[in-house]
Amino acid sequence: MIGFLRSDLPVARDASGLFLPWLVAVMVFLACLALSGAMSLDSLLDRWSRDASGTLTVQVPAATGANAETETNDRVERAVRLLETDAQVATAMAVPRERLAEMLEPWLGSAELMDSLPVPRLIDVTVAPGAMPDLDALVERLRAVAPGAAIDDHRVWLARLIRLAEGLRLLAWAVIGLVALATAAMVVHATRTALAVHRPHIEVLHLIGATDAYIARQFARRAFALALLGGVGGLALSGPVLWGIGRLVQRLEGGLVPDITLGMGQWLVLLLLPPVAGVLSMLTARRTVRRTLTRLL
Amino acid sequence: MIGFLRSDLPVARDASGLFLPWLVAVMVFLACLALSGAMSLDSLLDRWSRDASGTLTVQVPAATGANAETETNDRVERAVRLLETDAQVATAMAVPRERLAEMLEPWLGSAELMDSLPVPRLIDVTVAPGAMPDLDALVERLRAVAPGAAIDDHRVWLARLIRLAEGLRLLAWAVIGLVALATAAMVVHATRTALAVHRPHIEVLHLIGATDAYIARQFARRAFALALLGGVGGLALSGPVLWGIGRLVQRLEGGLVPDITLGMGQWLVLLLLPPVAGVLSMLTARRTVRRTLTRLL
Amino acid sequence: MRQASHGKIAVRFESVGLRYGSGPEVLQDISFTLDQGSFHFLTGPSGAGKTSLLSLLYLARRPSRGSIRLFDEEVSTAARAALPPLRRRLGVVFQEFRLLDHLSALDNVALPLRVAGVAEADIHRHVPELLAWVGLGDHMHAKPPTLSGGQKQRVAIARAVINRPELLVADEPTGNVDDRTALRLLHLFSELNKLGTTVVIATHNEGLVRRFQFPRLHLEAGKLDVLPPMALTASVGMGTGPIPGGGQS
Amino acid sequence: MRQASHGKIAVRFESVGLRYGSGPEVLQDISFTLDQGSFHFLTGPSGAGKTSLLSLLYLARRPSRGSIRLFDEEVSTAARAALPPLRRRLGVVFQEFRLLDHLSALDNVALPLRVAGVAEADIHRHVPELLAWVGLGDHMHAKPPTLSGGQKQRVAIARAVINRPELLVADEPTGNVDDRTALRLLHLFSELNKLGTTVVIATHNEGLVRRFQFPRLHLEAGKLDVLPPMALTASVGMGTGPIPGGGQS
Ligand SMILES: Nc1ncnc2c1ncn2[C@@H]1O[C@H](COP(=O)(O)OP(=O)(O)OP(=O)(O)O)[C@@H](O)[C@H]1O
Ligand SMILES: Nc1ncnc2c1ncn2[C@@H]1O[C@H](COP(=O)(O)OP(=O)(O)OP(=O)(O)O)[C@@H](O)[C@H]1O
Ligand SMILES: [Mg+2]
Ligand SMILES: [Mg+2]
Repeated sequence: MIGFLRSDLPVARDASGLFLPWLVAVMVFLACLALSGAMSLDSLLDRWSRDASGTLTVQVPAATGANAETETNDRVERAVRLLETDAQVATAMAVPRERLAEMLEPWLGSAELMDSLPVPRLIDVTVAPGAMPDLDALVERLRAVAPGAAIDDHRVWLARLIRLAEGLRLLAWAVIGLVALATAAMVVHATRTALAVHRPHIEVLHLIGATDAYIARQFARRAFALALLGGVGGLALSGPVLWGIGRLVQRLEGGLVPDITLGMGQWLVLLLLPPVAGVLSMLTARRTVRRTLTRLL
Repeated sequence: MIGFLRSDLPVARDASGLFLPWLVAVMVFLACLALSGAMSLDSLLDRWSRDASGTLTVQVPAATGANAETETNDRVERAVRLLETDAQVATAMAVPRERLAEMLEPWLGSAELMDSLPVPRLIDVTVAPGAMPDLDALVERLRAVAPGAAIDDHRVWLARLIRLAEGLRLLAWAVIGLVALATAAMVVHATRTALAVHRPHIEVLHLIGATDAYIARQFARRAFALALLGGVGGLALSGPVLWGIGRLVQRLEGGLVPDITLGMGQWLVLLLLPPVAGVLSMLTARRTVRRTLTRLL
Repeated sequence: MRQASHGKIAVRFESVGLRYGSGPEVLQDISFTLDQGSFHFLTGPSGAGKTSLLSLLYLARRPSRGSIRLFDEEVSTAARAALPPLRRRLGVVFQEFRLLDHLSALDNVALPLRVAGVAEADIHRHVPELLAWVGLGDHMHAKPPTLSGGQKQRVAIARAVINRPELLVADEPTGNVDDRTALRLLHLFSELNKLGTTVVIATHNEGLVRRFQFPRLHLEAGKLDVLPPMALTASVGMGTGPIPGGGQS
Repeated sequence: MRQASHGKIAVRFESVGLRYGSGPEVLQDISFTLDQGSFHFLTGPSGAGKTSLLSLLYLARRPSRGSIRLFDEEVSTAARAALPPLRRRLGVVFQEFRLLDHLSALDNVALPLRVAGVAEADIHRHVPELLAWVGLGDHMHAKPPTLSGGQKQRVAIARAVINRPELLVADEPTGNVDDRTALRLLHLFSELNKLGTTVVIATHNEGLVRRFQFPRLHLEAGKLDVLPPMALTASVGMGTGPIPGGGQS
């Protein structure tokens, strides 16, 4: 049938169609905001988790008794060596006594005092990228070479932040799910509303002898084009808004909020929104028209 | 004219109206989410700010020389008394030695050691509600009674969190502004679309001799009722969702995320959404009908 | 026989012209007068401008030029707000019926009464009576999409006459009904006319025009001629004979 | 005179009944046969069921009972998918025109050709010619809302005949045009009929029924009678005289 190849009838082209792109634009815009929010939070959280799990501090208590000083130094050295041979550890470095003194000054009043005290020593450890060391096992092994050694994994407060951010991420994904659902529902509903106006036209085409597939195609194509148009508009609208939000975020202190601008992949996801809206609208149009038609005979 | 008092013509009552409440429901639902998010963030931020600015820690270095122990105790006592007489301070309490010992244990290995050390003493201070003490002046006065006293105002990391949350709040309000704008635009547009279907009816009523005000009223009332209905539906839908989100948030560690459930006033704001949508729809309907009519003669 | 021809003038067109947008003048220099209580047919070929002329009469649009007086008020320049009260003194049968599809026949016919603020009790007394009279007693609660063409037309006519208008304007009111029903409807109009209503009916039905010996307004090529009643050559299928001057007493 | 009455049967109704929803039977036990190439009027009072009967013929609905054969295919039980090809062999003038308001007259008339996949070049050759023939040469690009009632009706008729249908079904095709145009349109139908098209025309216009001496299907109270051509008492305003057996050769 030649009709399959020929260009559209101008059958679905009236003003009522203008509603569809408008609505899709707004919904895609909202979905864009939600999605980029959720994805930024993802980036942020990844960064935080990496920071938190990436460094450890090992505490080696001072030895007592004779030769306490050298014994303590030995223990620290052994611990450092043990750590360095561990595949999951990137670097291990004893904190110099001077820095320890600085850290203790507020507590002890003066640095000199420290020399006479059994102050524990610290080792800064960087975990190999991606590694998740088993801290309990590590502590066991460390205690073999340095009795009383302990690991402080810096998560004291980052852990709370991470838990907060994880909660927020869950929330963000829940909200984005809801927005996506609402968007899909609206696109479906708007398409149906736009088609309700065309019911008489569908009937006429039907009675003139057009097949269901032919009629559905006329409207599905148009619905796809309109929703795509609206989606592109919504995306374009969200561009400057996301940029402005990015600027806002950059003004926040850099430490807690690292680079949360979107990566390529994430922009690609956003770019998918308009065609997704288009396809959704197209499928709805096809289904609605076919349902209308099967009611007709 | 009796018509002003009589019940509606059933003139606007057809299936096309079903679109309006549906759409308003979705938009009110989204606005609800955004608004409650922004308001929760507000609460959270208030709480954090209060926490951060509400407590201080005063550090009193140990005295040296003869009678160091009693001298230190005296200094702490004087400092506490000075603080207690300050109008901006609610409570001031020296941290007991036992707690200090606990805090230092990781550094000193054992609690006994502390007795022989010039460990500085700490005083926990609660600032009077709403007060913003001038910390520099306070330090001056404290140093007069306890040389070397220092104030640590706990903002070390809370400040960063607060700045983050402030940024997020700004963001949330920006987003809620956008959602509100989009909602308003959608309600306006949906009302117009619903009315487009009724254009022939408007014309007939006009030609039959109905005044503009009468015709506009018929449709405005109906639009109000439909949008209100949709708004209530959207609000009802957002109830369980907000509850679920609240549960999610409660699962987060309590420390950072205090009680961010909404207060009465904030629930009232949410309750305003449906009537606001209704009024918006009503005004749009009136304006659209009147515009249609003035084009007619 | 007629009650209301007090010599007053219901409608006066003076040099009226009408064009749509920037197109040619559909009506050119139309001048005529309709006495109150008169009955006229409006004839002319399809596309001559009958509906356009009537739309000026029922205040759906303003003329491009000239003056139109309705019930002694100049309407071509009147303020919008002055028109609704005038419109309520009219009854209009639109060529395309213009029924409200989601209202029942009864509610459609009741529309002019509701707009004018008539009590529901009166509405429920008068409307079913009139619907029964036009042969729709069984279809009172049917919605227009389930009515036949002629049934819709009769609902439209009932709506036009329900408020006993001073001026009845009917555009092709019998295009979809059989001759017997057409005759019956024209008797309804002539009955109203006897009670004082000025009537203008655009029609293509020459049989009717011949049978009811009323003067004609004839439109052709944008010009209007007022013609005497059409010559009575025969009356095909229209009952027993001509009805001079309108209606069977 | 007729080319195509090879004795084949175009339409056969057998004991057909139709009811809407749970209402009474609008059509009861209708049986008739239309030979290929025949020409029939369908008459009957308003609300008798003419449009309902025709809607069975142009495959808009299925009968509640009975059998309908169209071009030798049983359609009352045929699969939905089998109907579109049959529909393309029909031409239909709907009582309410059913034009697409946002398409020009030309695009409306071109619709059946486009649906059937005819080349644009052919469309642009044939459609304007036909529109000119029905007197709409000047309104080719006008949209239906700006056309007069009769002009719309002529667009609807042009759309029905543009694809030279094997069966032409017209529901009140002359309700909105003057007698001269009605005559012209009926000649168009009878011309098509001479080329082999089976024609059924529902009409209230007795003048036309008398003038064209074709057999009648008469519907009344749900029953159908096949009647001979109507007695020629007179032909009012319909030209010079009767046209026996259809059309001026
Ligand atoms: N809204 C419009 N815009 C532009 N042109 C119009 C409009 N309405 C009518 N016309 C044109 O004006 C002319 C007269 O139309 P009108 O409807 O008045 O004719 P009519 O006498 O009522 O015809 P009919 O007997 O077929 O109903 C026609 O050529 C028509 O195309
Ligand atoms: N869709 C429908 N639903 C219910 N009843 C209907 C429907 N269509 C028609 N009817 C009823 O069926 C009967 C016959 O209608 P139909 O339209 O066939 O009459 P008709 O002979 O074409 O009349 P007219 O000459 O007035 O057009 C009428 O009483 C009508 O109310
Ligand atoms: Mg007209
Ligand atoms: Mg009919």
